[in-house]
Amino acid sequence: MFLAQSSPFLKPGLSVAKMMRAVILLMIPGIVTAIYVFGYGILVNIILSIIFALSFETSILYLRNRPIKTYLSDSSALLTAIIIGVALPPLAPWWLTFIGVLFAIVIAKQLYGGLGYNTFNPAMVAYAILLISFPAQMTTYWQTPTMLLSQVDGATLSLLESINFQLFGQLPANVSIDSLTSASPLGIVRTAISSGAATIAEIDAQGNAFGMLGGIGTEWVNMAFLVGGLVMLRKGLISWHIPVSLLATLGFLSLLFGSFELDSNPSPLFHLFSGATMLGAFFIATDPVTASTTPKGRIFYGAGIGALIYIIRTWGGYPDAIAFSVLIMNMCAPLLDYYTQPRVYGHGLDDHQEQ
Amino acid sequence: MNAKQNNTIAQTMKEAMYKLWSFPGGITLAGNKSQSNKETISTAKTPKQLIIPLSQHIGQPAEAVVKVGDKVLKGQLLAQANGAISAPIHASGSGIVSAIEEHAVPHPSGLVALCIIIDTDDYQQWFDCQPLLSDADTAEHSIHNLTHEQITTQIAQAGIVGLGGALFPSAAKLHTAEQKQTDTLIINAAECEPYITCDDVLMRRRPEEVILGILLIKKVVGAKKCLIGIEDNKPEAYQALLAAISGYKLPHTEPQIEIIPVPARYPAGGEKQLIQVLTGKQVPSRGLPMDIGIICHNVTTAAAVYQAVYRGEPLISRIVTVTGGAVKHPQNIEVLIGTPIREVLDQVGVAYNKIEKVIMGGPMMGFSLPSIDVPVTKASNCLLISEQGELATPPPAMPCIRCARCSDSCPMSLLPQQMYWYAKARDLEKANAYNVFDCIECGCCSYACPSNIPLVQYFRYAKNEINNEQKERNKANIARERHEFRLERLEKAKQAKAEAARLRKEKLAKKKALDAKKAQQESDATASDTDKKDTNDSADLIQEAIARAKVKKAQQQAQKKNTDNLTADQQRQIDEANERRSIE
Amino acid sequence: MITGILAFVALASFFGLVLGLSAVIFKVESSPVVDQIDTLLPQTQCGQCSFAGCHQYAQAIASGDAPINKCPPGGDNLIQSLADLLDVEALPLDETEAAHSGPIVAVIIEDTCIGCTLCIQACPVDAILGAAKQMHTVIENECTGCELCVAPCPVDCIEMIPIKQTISNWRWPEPQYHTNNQAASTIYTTLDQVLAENTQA
Amino acid sequence: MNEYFLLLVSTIFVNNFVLVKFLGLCPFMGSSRKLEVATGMALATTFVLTLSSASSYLVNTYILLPLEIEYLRTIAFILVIAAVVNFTEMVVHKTSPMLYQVLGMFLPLITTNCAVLGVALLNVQTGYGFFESVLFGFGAAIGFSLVMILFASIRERLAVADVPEIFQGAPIGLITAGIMAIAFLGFAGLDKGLH
Repeated sequence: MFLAQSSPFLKPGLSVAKMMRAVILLMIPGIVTAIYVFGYGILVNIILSIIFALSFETSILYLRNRPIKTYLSDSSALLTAIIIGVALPPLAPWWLTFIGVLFAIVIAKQLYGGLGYNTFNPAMVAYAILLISFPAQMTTYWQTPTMLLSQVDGATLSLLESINFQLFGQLPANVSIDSLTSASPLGIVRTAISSGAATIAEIDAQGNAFGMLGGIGTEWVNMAFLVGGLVMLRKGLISWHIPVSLLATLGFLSLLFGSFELDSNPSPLFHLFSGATMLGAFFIATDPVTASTTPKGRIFYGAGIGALIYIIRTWGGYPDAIAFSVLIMNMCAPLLDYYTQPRVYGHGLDDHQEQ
Repeated sequence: MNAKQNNTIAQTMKEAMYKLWSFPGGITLAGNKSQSNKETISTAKTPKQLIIPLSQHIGQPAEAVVKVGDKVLKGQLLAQANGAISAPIHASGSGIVSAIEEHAVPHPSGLVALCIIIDTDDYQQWFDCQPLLSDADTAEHSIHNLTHEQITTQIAQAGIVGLGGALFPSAAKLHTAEQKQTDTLIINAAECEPYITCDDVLMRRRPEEVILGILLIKKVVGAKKCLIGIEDNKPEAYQALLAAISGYKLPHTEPQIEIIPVPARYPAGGEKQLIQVLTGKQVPSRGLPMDIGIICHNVTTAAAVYQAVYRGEPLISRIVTVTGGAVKHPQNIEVLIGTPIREVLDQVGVAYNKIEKVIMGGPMMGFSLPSIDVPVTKASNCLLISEQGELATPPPAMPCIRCARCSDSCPMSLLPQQMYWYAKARDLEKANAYNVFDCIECGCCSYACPSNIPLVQYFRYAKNEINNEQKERNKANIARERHEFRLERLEKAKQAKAEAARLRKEKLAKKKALDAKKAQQESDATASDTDKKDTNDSADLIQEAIARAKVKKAQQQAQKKNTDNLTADQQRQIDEANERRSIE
Repeated sequence: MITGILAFVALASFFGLVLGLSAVIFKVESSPVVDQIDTLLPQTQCGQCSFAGCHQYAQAIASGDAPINKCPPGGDNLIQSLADLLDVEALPLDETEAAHSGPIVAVIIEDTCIGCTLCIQACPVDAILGAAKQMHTVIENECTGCELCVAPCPVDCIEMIPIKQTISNWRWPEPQYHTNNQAASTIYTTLDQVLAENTQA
Repeated sequence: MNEYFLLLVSTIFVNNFVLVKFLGLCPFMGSSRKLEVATGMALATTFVLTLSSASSYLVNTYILLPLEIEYLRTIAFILVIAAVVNFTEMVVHKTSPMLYQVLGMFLPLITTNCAVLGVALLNVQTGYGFFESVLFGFGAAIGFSLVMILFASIRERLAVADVPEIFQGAPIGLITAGIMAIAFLGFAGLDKGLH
């Protein structure tokens, strides 16, 4: 029998793979800055992560008898891997990456049916699982932001030394892990404020947390991701709803509470340019599969993440909260979609047509 | 007209001060119209055989009024409208009806339908046409003299249907509009689909016909406002219509015809979108434009109305855009309804070896033909003969990544991603809850989808399935009623039977009792005389019954008497009949 | 010990009283579920579910005596809607009975029919017309395709035929080429084949 | 006032009965296939939880304690819960026959829902007063309802996902519940932080 093909017959050459690759391309400024600030460890993380991700993806596709080439070339696993690589501590040992990617690709993505079906952002599932399972490694293996080129006190590892440490756990003689690492700016502020040890002004005086805009070091990374994100917006790769509502809510809440108690609340700029805020706002929260899809839903979704980031950073048990906030809003996305359906043409006209 | 002039006209069109609204979503497409809109309208030859389907409109198929072997003239009625929503079909050429049979028709399924097939002759003699007006009459006055009844009857008899693609019988539409309060007549001249230029060329070459047709429709619906919506990428057509309108000075008391350029963005020519752009109003879901006082007609329909009223000609031909990479000279050609597409292509000149697809209609909403041996119908506005690589063959579909590009481009503000999700899972109830029936199948979502999912087909599938389910449900309800009725009937029959059995039994019992009594009486009779009266009674009864039987027998014999004095012939016939009966 | 028993007796009597009262206040007449199930069933009355008719089957489903997958004419769509209605897992169709393929109707071959009325008696929806010693006809629109009339016919003159596909009952097929390269190519080459034949001719 | 707010935040988010304390998993998994059913179940559970924590407080304070028969507490609470559930069942049957049909066996199952008994026992254990007990029960019920409804909306989507066959249904549901539990750990420390 003749099989009917349905209109339309016009198609522009769009594809999921092209979209994914464009996003990856626009992450490069942020990644380069992150390597510059935190050392080669980030690079090692990303490469390890990509290798693990692609091999997990391939084996699951093989087990499930799916076309491997079609799905591998959609680059979605690649993007997940890169986000995990950037998000992990720069000095993360290889097995941390391995476990993270395992959970991301196998559990959070493929068990749900692969691309398009996962309910939760795979990279964030990985991050959250690692954070609650290996809190020590996840919080302490942050290399002090030292700017590779300036080589302050020689306290950075070279590429080879970094590989040696992350794969085999061997540090160069006379260097200890403590001398390399320090708490993140968000962590420093949180610990000081919640224990009542210091006020914002006192932390500022110590000079190890605040940079020009936000957290010392991380502000540059955030700025680079912001640039990449703005280009994505301009190119129409993502819609404005999620990043704008996320950043606006985070900024508004920190402004609101900050104006009450200046001593214990860092400025909105600090919130916006510390931790993984920009990475989260433009590259993680905008993951279309797990986000809300209606225009209104996307605004609520972004605002929800922004609010949760602020709440958990300020009153919760973790210094940064992108992963938890994104996961919690992932849970709400189906319900948001359901309750924020746009008014369809020709429906509910009575209140509309009276213009 | 040169390009520079065009630009200035386009500029004026843009600057024309009309308050316009806009519709959400939509996509910008390459027009691909310049290939076919330059030349004049050519005329296709009368083919040797015309294949005219009986169903070329929404509603009941027409009923054939000719027989095989009948000689028909051009324009003669072949099949009459069947019911209120139907349209007659006319012979598009003179000749002999050689068959009324099922033949392949242009339809996405590639299935057959009932067609009247005419072997044409060389004379092409017209049937007696009876126009209401002639071109010599001055337009406004003569139209004024016509009654609504006259115009609608003429339109109904000419078999005019919505030629923009809806194929709704125009007379029926006008009839409803007449009864309702209609304040705006919108003429759809947007023609937003790429490649198609038949409306454009019609407006350029025959603007007077269009305007007169519009005046006729306007007269019938009695609209207070008349707007022609035209996409701003058709400066020549705009100019031509303007010039034609200025030829007919309407009295100031009459509502003027306004030509309104609308921004070229697909699907601006969709009825609902055009209404929204021009008036800011929305047609209620599952309602009609009439519900908000608007009636919409296509320019080509207006021209057909002109033909019917001024020439008396029924709708037996239409302008078809033949275009696409495989066509040597893309052009607009006036083709008789029923002409096989193969003959049209032969005449226009097509590189058969280059053909990839033959699409009837535009590339966004048309359908690909399984065969070119199907006739041109009233719906055929465009034949798009694409060559390899012209229309991208979509790569295999990937899973939906919920990027929402489809919902961003949907002019109806639907959520295609959700409808697709549920249509794919066959959760039709949910698909319906997401208003899949409001989908106009414009194809924007499929076009925008980076995963290349055939969304429109999913929605068509879902709609078909839901309708079918509804149909089956109705059928099941009828079946249940019939079944319950049957059970009831059987129950009644059973009760009646039981009742009858009971009565019989009672009677039997009575009789027995009576017999016993009788026996008793007989034995007692000798002994006693007191009961004699009873015995006499029963004896009387018996006597009466015997008498009755005798009378009956006599009557029967009396009836029989008509066979007593028969002729020999009659007797023989009776004997023969009896013989046959016994054999059987 | 005694206190405990007494306290519990008192407590239990109290709750018993409350429940008894509310049982009277919140009395429910009948369950509309049977009717809801019955509306979903195709009403072929074919008895393939081993119940006498659709209503009986609906009652059995409602009371939990029958699984939802016993109705071949309803097919998977019916199972899905029943599963949705009752919030149970959809089961695969129980195909111990003959497999059911597409809608069918009964047609009586008129030359062979002897007019015995046996089929009329078998038809659950009175869709067969005719009288003794006269030829019978099936009203196509009313026939549910239950096949109950086929077996009683002594001369085997009833055939079940699939309903003819026409343009008016044609439906868009579900897209088959989702993530499946092979199916995609079969679709797109169909027209090529047709045209190839045309150009050769 | 602040105290009550914190109690609510704590029971709804930080110590969510389902995702953190892993109580009441039976209805959580059992009747979350459809959103409407889950909403109905959530409502019924909210009703039962609030009512039973109030009545169990009363029974405990005014019957068990004065009579010094605390050792019968568990049985007494089960009696209370069973009565409340039966009452709820009648109400639901009358007001929403469809929900009644759909909840089917799950409604009586609330009786054995460990969350209900858990709330009653935890109330006594922590020594909450009447109002606090009711609030605790109510908060627990809201927390239960929240994750129940979220979970159902996710499962509706999962129903049509291309999940590997052996993981379809309950397995992927449990995995989802696990990831949700991980996400809820993000609220950890919130009650202390807000204090």
